[in-house]
Order: sequence, then structure tokens, then C-alpha cells
Amino acid sequence: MASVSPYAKRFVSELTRQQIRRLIASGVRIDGRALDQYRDITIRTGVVNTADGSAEVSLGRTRVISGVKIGLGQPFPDAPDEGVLIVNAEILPHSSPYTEIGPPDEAAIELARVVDRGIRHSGFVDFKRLAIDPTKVYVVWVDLYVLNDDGNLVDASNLAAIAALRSTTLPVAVKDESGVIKLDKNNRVAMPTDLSKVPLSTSIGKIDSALFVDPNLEEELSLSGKIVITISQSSIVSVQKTMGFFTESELMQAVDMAYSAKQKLQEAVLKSLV
Amino acid sequence: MASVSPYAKRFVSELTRQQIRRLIASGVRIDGRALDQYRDITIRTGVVNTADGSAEVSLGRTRVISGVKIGLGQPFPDAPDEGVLIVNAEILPHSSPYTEIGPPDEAAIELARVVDRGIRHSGFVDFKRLAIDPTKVYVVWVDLYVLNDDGNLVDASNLAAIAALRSTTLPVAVKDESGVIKLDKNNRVAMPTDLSKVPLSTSIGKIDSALFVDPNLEEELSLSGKIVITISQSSIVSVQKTMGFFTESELMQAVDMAYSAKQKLQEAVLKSLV
Amino acid sequence: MASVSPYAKRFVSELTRQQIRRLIASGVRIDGRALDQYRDITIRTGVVNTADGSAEVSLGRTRVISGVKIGLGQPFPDAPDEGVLIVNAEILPHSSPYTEIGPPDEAAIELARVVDRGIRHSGFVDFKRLAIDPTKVYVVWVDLYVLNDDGNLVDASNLAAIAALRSTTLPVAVKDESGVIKLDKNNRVAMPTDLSKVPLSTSIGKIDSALFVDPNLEEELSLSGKIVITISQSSIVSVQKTMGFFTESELMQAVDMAYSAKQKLQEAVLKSLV
Amino acid sequence: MKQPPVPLLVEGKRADGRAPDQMREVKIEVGVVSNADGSAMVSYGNTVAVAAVYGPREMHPRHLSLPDRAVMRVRYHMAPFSTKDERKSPTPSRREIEISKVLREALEPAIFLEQFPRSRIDVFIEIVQADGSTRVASLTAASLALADAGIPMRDLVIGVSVGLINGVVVLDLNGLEDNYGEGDMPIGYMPNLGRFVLLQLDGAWTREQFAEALKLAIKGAEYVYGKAREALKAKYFEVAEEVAK
Amino acid sequence: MKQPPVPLLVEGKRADGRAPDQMREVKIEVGVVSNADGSAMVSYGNTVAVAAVYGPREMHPRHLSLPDRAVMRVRYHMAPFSTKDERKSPTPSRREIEISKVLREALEPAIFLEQFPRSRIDVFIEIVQADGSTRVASLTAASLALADAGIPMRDLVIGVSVGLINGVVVLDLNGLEDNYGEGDMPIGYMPNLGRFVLLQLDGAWTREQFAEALKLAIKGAEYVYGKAREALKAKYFEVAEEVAK
Amino acid sequence: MKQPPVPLLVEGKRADGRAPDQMREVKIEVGVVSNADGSAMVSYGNTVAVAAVYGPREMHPRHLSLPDRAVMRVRYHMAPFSTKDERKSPTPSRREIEISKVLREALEPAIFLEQFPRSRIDVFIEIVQADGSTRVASLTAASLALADAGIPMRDLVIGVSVGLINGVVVLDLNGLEDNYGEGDMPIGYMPNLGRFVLLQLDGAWTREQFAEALKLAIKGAEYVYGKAREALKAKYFEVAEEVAK
Repeated sequence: MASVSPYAKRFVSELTRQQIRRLIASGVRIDGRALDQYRDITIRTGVVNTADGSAEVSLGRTRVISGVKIGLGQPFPDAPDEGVLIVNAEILPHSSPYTEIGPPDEAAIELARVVDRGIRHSGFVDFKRLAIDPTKVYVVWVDLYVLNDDGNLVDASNLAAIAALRSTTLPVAVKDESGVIKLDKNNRVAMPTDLSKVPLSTSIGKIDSALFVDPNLEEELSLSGKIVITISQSSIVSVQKTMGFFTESELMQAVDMAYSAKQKLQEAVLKSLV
Repeated sequence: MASVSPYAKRFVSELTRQQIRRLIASGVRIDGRALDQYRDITIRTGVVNTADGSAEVSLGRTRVISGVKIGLGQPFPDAPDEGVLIVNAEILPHSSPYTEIGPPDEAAIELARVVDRGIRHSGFVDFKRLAIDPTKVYVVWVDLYVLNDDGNLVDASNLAAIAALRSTTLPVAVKDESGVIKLDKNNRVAMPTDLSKVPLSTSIGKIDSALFVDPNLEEELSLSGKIVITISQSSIVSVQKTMGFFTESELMQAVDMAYSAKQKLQEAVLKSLV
Repeated sequence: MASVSPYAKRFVSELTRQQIRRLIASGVRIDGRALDQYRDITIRTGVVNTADGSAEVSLGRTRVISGVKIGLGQPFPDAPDEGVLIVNAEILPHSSPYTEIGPPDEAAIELARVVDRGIRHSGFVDFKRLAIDPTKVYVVWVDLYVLNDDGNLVDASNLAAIAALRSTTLPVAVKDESGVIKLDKNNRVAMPTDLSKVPLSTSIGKIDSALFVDPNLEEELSLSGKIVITISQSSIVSVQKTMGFFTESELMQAVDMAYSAKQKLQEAVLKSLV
Repeated sequence: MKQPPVPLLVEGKRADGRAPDQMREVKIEVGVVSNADGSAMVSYGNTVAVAAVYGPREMHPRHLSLPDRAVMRVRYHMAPFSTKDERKSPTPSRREIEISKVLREALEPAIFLEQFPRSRIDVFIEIVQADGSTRVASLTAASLALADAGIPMRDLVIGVSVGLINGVVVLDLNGLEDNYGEGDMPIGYMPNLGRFVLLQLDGAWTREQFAEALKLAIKGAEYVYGKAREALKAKYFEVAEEVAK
Repeated sequence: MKQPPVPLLVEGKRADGRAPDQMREVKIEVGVVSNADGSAMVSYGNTVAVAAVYGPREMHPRHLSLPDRAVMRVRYHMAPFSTKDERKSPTPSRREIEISKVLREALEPAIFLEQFPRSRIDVFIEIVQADGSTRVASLTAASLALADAGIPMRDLVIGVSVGLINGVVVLDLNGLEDNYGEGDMPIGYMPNLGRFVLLQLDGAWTREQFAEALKLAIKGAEYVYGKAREALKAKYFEVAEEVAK
Repeated sequence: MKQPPVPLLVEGKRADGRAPDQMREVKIEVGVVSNADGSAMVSYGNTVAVAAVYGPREMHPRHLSLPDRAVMRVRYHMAPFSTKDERKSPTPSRREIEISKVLREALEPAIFLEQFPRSRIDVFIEIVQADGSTRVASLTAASLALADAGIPMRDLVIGVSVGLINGVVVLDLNGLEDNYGEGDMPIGYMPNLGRFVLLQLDGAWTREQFAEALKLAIKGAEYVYGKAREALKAKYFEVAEEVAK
């Protein structure tokens, strides 16, 4: 298994690409947005009643469902007093004509891991409170399901993951007669999350020397560079450059754009989540 | 993994296909059988001495070996007082020029699952008597091995499975000194089966509006429809439509053919099994 | 999964092949060696400080790293009083332009198994002393890493494995407060090996009726036969014919060559190992 | 027979209050995945299936294409969070592989595959929420997604399940009834042509119950067919409105 | 050395009553799989191997074909119920992968592969029942299936095993002897050409024991060769009779 | 935050005695795999990466080649014995798959891929010994192997990591610091062009720490770049000497 230059997704015409580039140069985007403007965001929680927590996020026409399932497991040896978080992403074959069937490929794996790192380093979830006893902890499965890909899967998935986690209730852990720990699904408490620490990722595209947030799919196919910056409170908690190159000053500009975007995203999130 | 329209097995000539069709229309078949007539069936049990039960079935030139292995395992959570049945089918690369090497494909998986459902819903095996204690039950592995495919694998495999199960002896479960349950291979009892409940499947092919039992390979490649109906005592215990379509009246006709065929198959089975 | 005639590695020209053949017929080899002469051998141990034992072997330009990792596990049911040896070989994509990425193929599996059998049947490692108690034994993982393939991977890998094993130290097994056996990595004892029993493999190539040891890659691609013979003390402990055919007298000649080569290889080994 | 946590049938009423011949609430939305050539979301009560269709498109690798007709690829898959049990592994189970096959074989008789030689039609179905009858909800969703993609069909294929509860033949099993009932019979039916394209069964059914089940399935399929036509019309209407603007 | 449950050798007799240089009963049947181009079933005592051959046939994918000769594909596989132990997983083990390779390399020197460029010959071998010496019974079965398929060969390849028990070199190891003996040496031999095409060994053998083992293997192979010729004749005879009718 | 076994920073000195802005010993050797078109071994202290390059060569299967440029294949992989923990399974982990991707995306901007349409460049990297900063050592090794293979590049790509320890920004994390520090920031940098081609980060960094980290990474990369040029020169010098003989 090696990483191979992708062939897929090459479905934007040279004409469109040139148009996007010309518009960007004058500070405008193909769908009329400003460089620092996100597409419309809608966040709905509780959309899957078989899950312990769930959310559906639309970011323009990009659409992601996240479902959380709670299980029991052993802690990792190097963090015996913490619960376990596992983030998995499936980019469904539904989502675009270029998505293939199969186990998660490198794009899906990277997507899951970038979202995972933002959550993990932000303190949004209090993992200490997910430990039950020295050998048993809660295992929190976050499954990200990309239903339609119109660009910027990371930010949509990150929002879906945090909304689903925020809406999650934990079945209470109880000991049965023989002393074995089990989950009582009818007795539930809220997932220990701290909204003030919510990690908010901002994907930033680069065309020539212009930077802009939330690229849609046509823009993604025209980019010369891309970077995702995740911020929690006033800290940068995760970064992932995924395409091209950036100069030092471009990186600092991207960080500043992410701080600004974070404020606006936080408003959208606070409106939708309790 | 998706189900893909099959390319293989297309080795019957248009000429043969037309001939089969013409003959069927006048109630005759390419090998001279009547519409409700099975090919010759032979059932031999005890053919593999390393297995806990075994049988070899010939249905015309179709040939299937079934081997049963008994192990120990945990019951399923939703059936704590029953043993576990696992049916697996391997369509060997021996069996035809169009069979590929690899893990069971959708055809082999369907074959195993259709046979499994017939056994499971007939009451032929008394699964309650395969429970040992609340945490340990017998695991019954039925492996179906298709050695030569001349059509109608389901019925041949079903006969092989029931004959192998009928011939199976269970090693007695005993506790060793430290209280661990083990199998004593030298001390055996008969598998709890009830011959009066034996599930008997009938595969029915359709060409134009004619229905007939036990299609051979050339016929299978000429079919416009196919359905498998499994009967135990006077009950329909499993059905699987596997090709084309059927009208309501065709379905009722197929069910009636399956009831008739079941009587004849039962005779063959009772002759071979004790 | 089937074994398929290999396509790869066909990169020696017909001209070179003819030249190799002509020279061999007169007792000379393309790189000037005598028929019974090995290429230069260097053995370095302790090359990987994260391993419990390690070695790097160069045989001409063929280069193999071996790393040993020690774990805990259960004994095999048929050898309850012995530790477990697992040999795995990875022929890295680095090693030649014809090596593909992926799990070990049949060549890598055969390589690992031939080396494994030589060690296992020689008595070089005292497996009885790797048992800890009736349910816990040391598991010895020997990973063979082929970095460059210039022919005769078996002999190079065998030397790397025995040198790595000889250099291995075992973390002492201790019981923790709750009686669970763990490995104390800071407290170590030597791996129980007996240098007098070291298994030494000799790969012998055949071109027309000439036999010669240690074929390099160009020679391997010109062979009409190949056999590997492993000797420990005065016993033949493993043989593997891997190409072509041998007559009875050729086999006896090959065995004699292996006994001679074993003497010289032993000197090289004893010089490098303590 | 396993004991259900609540009685499945009391005085002709099922545990969720339905009559034996009554479907759960059926919701159908067409065009839910904007990138797909066709798509549909179908709910039977708490069971939710989303189907997307791509094609007809060029077949790769070419040597697996058919010279005389389109190849169909159908995938039925359950989301890891779609069941009440523990998280389901996303690796396809033997059950999912079998269902993908029977769904393909239910859809193929409905499509004019011979109009698209050497090409491929892809149908992807995801169960987002499962409460019984997932394969038949999938079939309805798939057939609507095909229609939405404009792929020429002989008829819509409608899926409904019929079950056996305390000896009574009932329509549209939910998860509880599926687990504790005496028989399950998923059906795919083309209402205009009167053809059964999917038929599986397990449990123990008499000939008479089987016959009754077919009749009930037809009735259920006709009901769902009405809903399906409304949903298709609603979408075309929307499109027409948009075009009119 | 592990302790055997019964003595392996008492006064020159083995546990199953054989003399050291004696094969178990050898049964050979040719043409057992009617769809195959060639097939054979070979039993050495309780060890049963079934081989089927398809080809020469066109090679797919073409870029893996060889311009100057046929490609061979050989699979050795054990049925899940073929051993006395627990059910064996049907997933090929490392052992099965290695044996497939050595069997291919034992058969290739016997076949005129250069007569079939760009094509493929498939040999599939299944162990139905295992009691030692499975790979060598497989080799005999494979070579008879190739002959039955009419594939031109330099000679039949006959497989026999030789082993070391209490210091004595013996022919045709059974499962007990394989588990508890001091050495195992599976051999493939072409009786008419005097060529060894398969040779593996483990245990601890002196040079003299090795030399003796080769001689015993030749003797065993010649015995099995006689049986193999009879089986081939029997089949041709049957065919001839049928033709004569 | 987990408690480290030893203090990570005491009076401006790190646990291994380094100053915050100090690399571990950097060793670079070019041309270490004789069969490869290019290769390099790079050590940052106890972290050892070996890279080999093959190509540009013909791309198989052809339908995955690109008409306007070369395809890159990059594999980052850790040897089973390369970590202090238990033996690592050789099956690629999700972490290894992600790192292979970011390394490919760090190398692609440096190579004139458009000069080799329809072909493929393979970069294989193996971590032989791991003590932190493995991906950035891999990047340096890969870029030197590409240079050794004579593949035209815009600039060398140098990898260094920066970390956060007790609030102090430090260069070149070792394994201890990686496990117990507050942040990790692997960087790939082209010193002559001033371009960042790899940038990942985790932990919790202020804007100012981030800015400082970039400056420190540039400093570190320039230092390693000097070592890399020496190693390339040393190889060419040897070659020149050999030619002169």
C-alpha cells in the first residue's frame, strides 16, 4: 500500500478553472462569496435514533452525517485513566461520481485523523470522565458518513462530529450480579463536553497568492495549495497542509484567517447546539 | 464490495439454448427428463474419516462433499440456550472452467445461507440440545465443497448438508480437573436430528412460461427465472428467488411443484440415511 | 491464491546468460569466483537499538537486516513446554526494481519458512528454556528485512537470523502484584543459543551439469536448478529444492558441497559472533 | 421461539398500534444527493434507506463489460450506527453481500439494460437507520433513484415485507416483529406488470399463509407505489417550477 | 523429541503393521471431475488428494502471460474438515502457499510449457482427508490429472515421502509418524528420467541416511508409478470400450 | 498531560543535553541500496530512515497513468522491530497510510513531474529505528534519494520537527519529547525557495508559538540542508574518484 497521485476528481474544465482564477485575483469567487465567507451551514442533531448521538451537517451542498456509538473497552496502556475515541470516515460511493467502493482510502483516513486530532487536543471531550475503572473505559465511536461531496469535507465533518458528540448520551455503566460491568441503555447521562473548548477547523485554499476559506468542489479542483487549521479557544490545536506549498507569510495569513473564521463558526455552532 | 452482473458461465451456445427452449415448450427436456423429474441422486455418508460427520452427494454429474466439524464456543446473546450452526460453501476451482480461486464470492455465500436457513427453520437439528452450559455450546461447522458443477448446486448441497449432519457424532463435553469444558473425542453421541423434519429444497427453473425442477447447467444458462423452495413436513421454511421474475400464479405453481418434489426427495433421503 | 509462474526478475540478457554458461562450463564464474566460493560476508550485530536483538548481513551486494522482538504468549498445544519462534520475511520494495509492495508473497513466505526450519531443527536455540510456566512462554519474532537483492537471499537471511538471535537478550519474566506475568525490560539475560549447533545453509545453483555455491542475481536468472541445504553439526537439518531438477548423483554432490561450505561459513560466523 | 418483550399482537392490533395489513408511515424524497444522477430517501417507519444512482457510464475495466447490455453494480450497506446493537463493523458482512445480490437480481428485470451495451449502472444503498424491512425499503429507494436518473424502466420495483405473527399474516415487519415473529418474507413487486422480482422467505409457512402473503404484499406494494408516484411528481413539479422561473 | 502415543517401530514393524520400505495402500482414479480437462483422485492410505486441470487456455490478464511458454498456476489447499484437529480455516495458510510453490516448481520441469506460449495451465489440488504425506499424494494426483488432460509431459511426476523413525529410514509417512518421527523428506521423482523435481527435508539426517532415503524414494516412486500406469490404462480402456459400443 | 519519567527541560537544557534550538546528530549517506536508481539513509539521533527511489519508469496499469505528468507512489513504513514497544505488525496502519500521503504531497511540489508524462516515480521509505521525528527524517531521506536518482527537482525538501516543551519551542523532537511534550509540528521546507511543503501540527499552540516554530524550523532545515549537500558532494566525489582510476 502506497500513496499514489490521484487520478480521480479531475472533472473541472480548464475554462472553469481559469475563470475561478481570474475571479479570485479580483477578490471574488465563482459562487459570489467573499474570500473569508463560508457557505450556508445547517446543523441538525438527533437525526439517527439508533445511535447514541448523531448530527447531520450541510455546508452548501456538502452533506455529512455523523453517528456516535458507545461501547466498553480497555484503556490504552499509556492513558489508563482515559476513555477511548475512535473516529472513522466513510466517503460513500453516493457522494460523487469519482468515489469508489471499498475500505477507507487515504483520503478518508486522513479526513478521520484530522478531525480526531482536533477533538483530542482541544479538551472538548473530557476523556478522564470516560474512564470507568482501571480496566474498563467507554469507547466512543464517531462514524463520519459523507453523503455528498461538494468540497471541504474536513470542516463539514468536524462540525458533524462535534455536534454528534455534544448530542450524545452515555448509557450508565453498572455491575451485574457476577461483578461484570455492563451498559444500562435505559439510564443515560450527558457526554462530558465543554462547548467553550469546541475545536473549529477552517480549510483554506490558495490560488496563486490569494487565500480563501471553505473551498467548494470546483475550487478544490483548481487549487495550488490547501491547509486546514483547527482552533480551540485561543490555541491552534491541529494543522494539516494537504496540497501544494505555502510561504512563511502565507502561513501566518492563513492562521489569522482561521482565527477570524473560528469566531463566525462558533456562532453557528452555538446557535445549533445546546 | 458490490454485486455485479456476472460475466462468467456464458458457455452455452445460442443453438443449444434455442433447442432447450423448443423442447421445454413441448414438455420435454434436453436430457430427456420430464419437467418434474430429478436427475439420479446418490448419497453416501461417512466419506471423510477426519470429519465428525460427512457425506458425498451426486445429483447427475453435480458433485458435492459436505464435512461437519464440531467445536466449542459461546452462544449468541439472543439465543443463550442454543448451539451454533455455521454453514460455509466453497465452490472449488475444480468445479468448472469458470470458477475462480478466492474467498467465497456472492454465489457461494448465497448458497451457504440458503442451505443454512432451511436447516435452521425446519427443526431438523435440535439446537437446544447443543447447549452445554450458559456460556458454552457446541459449534457445528458445516462445510460444503462443490467438486463439480453441472447445475443445481443448492439442492445437491442441501442434501449433502443434511446427510452429513445426520451422520455426525458429537464428542461428549466433559470438565477437566480445573473445571474447563473440553471435548472427549473418544466418547461420542449422535447429533440430535429429527428425520421427519428434514428440510428438502427444490430448485425450479422457468423458461418462457414453463416451470421445471432440478435444472442442469445447460438449462441454468438458458433460464429466464429461478426460485428455490424448501419444505419441511408441511411447511415452507425457506424461499429464494435468484433470477428473473414470477407472477403470482407461477409462484403458486412453483410451491405446488416443491411439495410434490419434496415427497420424492424424502424417499431418496430415507433410503440413504438411517 | 495460487502459485503462478513468475514473470518478474527477467532482466538478464541472453548474452550475459550465455556467457555465464560458457564460463561455468570451464569452472569459472562471471565475477571471477571459484565454484565453491562465497562472496564476501560481513556480519554486524546490535545494529537496531529498538530491537531485542539485531544483525545486518552483507553477502556481496545482497543486504539483509534482521531484528528480533521478544513478547509473551501461549505455547502451542503440541509443545506446551517450549517457547514460540515466528520468522517473517519482508522483501522490501527497495530491494530490486521488480519487487512489489504488499504482504509477503510466496517467495518471501518460502524464504522465512526455510530459515525457520533450519533454526528449529538444529537445536541452535533451546526452546525449552523459553517456557515460563504452563500457560506462558516467550514468543521470539524474527523479522528478516531484505534491503538489496543481489541473489542468494536464503543464505544471507539465515546468517542474519542466527546473528540476530545470538545477540538477543531476553527481558526477565516477573509476576506483578496481581500475579500477572510481565516482561521487565531493564533486567535481561542472554538468549539460550548454542553456537556449536548453528544451522548454516548453502544455496547451490546448477547450470547444465555444473554445481556451484552462492549464486548472485545474474547467475540466479540463468540457473537450470537450485537447492538449499542446511547443516548443523554433522546433520542435514533442512533441504529445499526451489528450481529445476537434480539427479541422484547431483544431489549427493550438492550435499557434499554443503558440508564443505558449512565449514567455511562457520569460520565467518564464529569470527563475528561471540 | 424466543419470547418477545411485549406481546406482538393483541386483539388484532400490533405492538405499535397498526392493523395487520397496515404499513408504517411511508416517507419518500427524491433527489436527495445532488452529485448523483438519481437518488432517493425512503422511510418505512424508523427504517431509513438512501439510494444513489450513477450511470449509465463507461465500464472499467473494459474486459468485464458486456457486449449486449449494461452491467449493474448494486451495493446494500448498513451504517455502523444504524442498529440498536453495538456499532456494526463497516466491513460488508455475508448478509450484506447476499442482500446486494438479491437486490441486483430484483432490479435487473425492471431495467432496459440492453439499451446500454458496454456500460455500467451503479446503485448504492445505505441503511442509515434500521428497524426491520431494510432490504425492501432499499429496493423502493433504489428503484426511485433509477427513475430519478432517467434510466428507462419497465415498471417501478416496490419492496414490502410480509411476516407471520401468532399465525397472522401481517404487512411491513418492524424490528421487533422481525426478531420475534414466526416468519419473514421480503418481496419486490412491479405493480403495473404484476411481477415478483424479489422473494425470500424464512420461518414456517403453510401453503395458505404463503398465498395470503402474496396477496397482502401486492396490496402493500400498491399502496407504496402511490406514495412513490407522488414523490416523483413532487420533484418534477419542483423542477418545472424552477424552469418556469 | 515428543513422545508418541504408541511406539512407532517395534521389531521392524511400524505402528500400522507396515515394513519400513512399504507404502500404504495406493488407490488411484483418473477422470473424477467431469467438467475438468483432466482430473485424478489419489489415496495413500487415509490421505486423499483430488486434482483437477484446466488448460492450456488463454491467459488473463494478458500482460501476465509469457511470450515463450505457458504460465502454470498451482493451488494446494486443505479442506476445513480434512484434519483430525479443529476445523481448519479455508483461508490459505503460509504452509499452503509454500506447498503450492514447491508443487508448481516440481511440475514445471515435467511439462513442455514452451509448446503453449501466452497460455495458462491451471492445476487445482484439494486435500479431502489428511494423514501425512499430503503434498506428495498431491503431486501424483496433479501429474495424473495433467496426463488425463492430454498435456504433453516428459514423464509422470510421482510423489512419495521418506521419513526417519528411531534412526530407521522408512517409506510413506502417515500422520502419526510425521508428528513424532525424527525427520520428513517429501520427494517428487520422474521414474523414467531419474530426475528429482521436489525435495524438501527437515529433522536431522546423516549423509548416509540421506543417501539411503533417496534410494528408498526411488523404489517407492517406481511402485506408485506402476499403479499410476494401471489407472491411466484403466481409463483409456473404459474409453475404448465406450467407443467400441 | 502525562508525566514524563525524567524532566524534559531543566535550566534551558533538554533531557538529552541539547539546547532548545539544537538538532540531534544528523548523519546522511547517499547511495546505500545498490539496485535502486537512487537511495539515502538519514539519521536524526536514533531515528533512522532508509529511502529508495525507482523511476521514472513505465506506469502499470496504463489506465492509471497521467497524460501530462508522472505519477508518484510514496510508501512510508515502519519495520516491526523499529519501536521500543512490542513488535509492530507489518500491515500498514492508518497512521502509516496518512504519513505516506502527506509525504507524497510534500515531495510532489519539488519535482518537475510534467517532464515525465505517462510514467511513474516510486519512493519507498522504511523506518529502521524510531526515536521521534520519523516522518521528517523520511522526507529528507526521500528527497536525497530522488536527487541521487538524478530526478530534476526545484529544490531539496528538508524535513525537521519542532515541538513545544514546558512552553518552550524546541527543534527536532526525540521520542521522549514527542510522547510527553505539549505539541508536535513536523515540517517540510525547501530552503532555497522558502516554501513549506509539509506542515502538520497537534497540541495547543498560541499564534506566537506557531510563528516562532516556523522560524526555528527554517533554521533547522538550513542546518540539515548543509549536511545534505555535503553527503551528495561526498558521493559524487567518490564517483569521480572511481572514474579517475
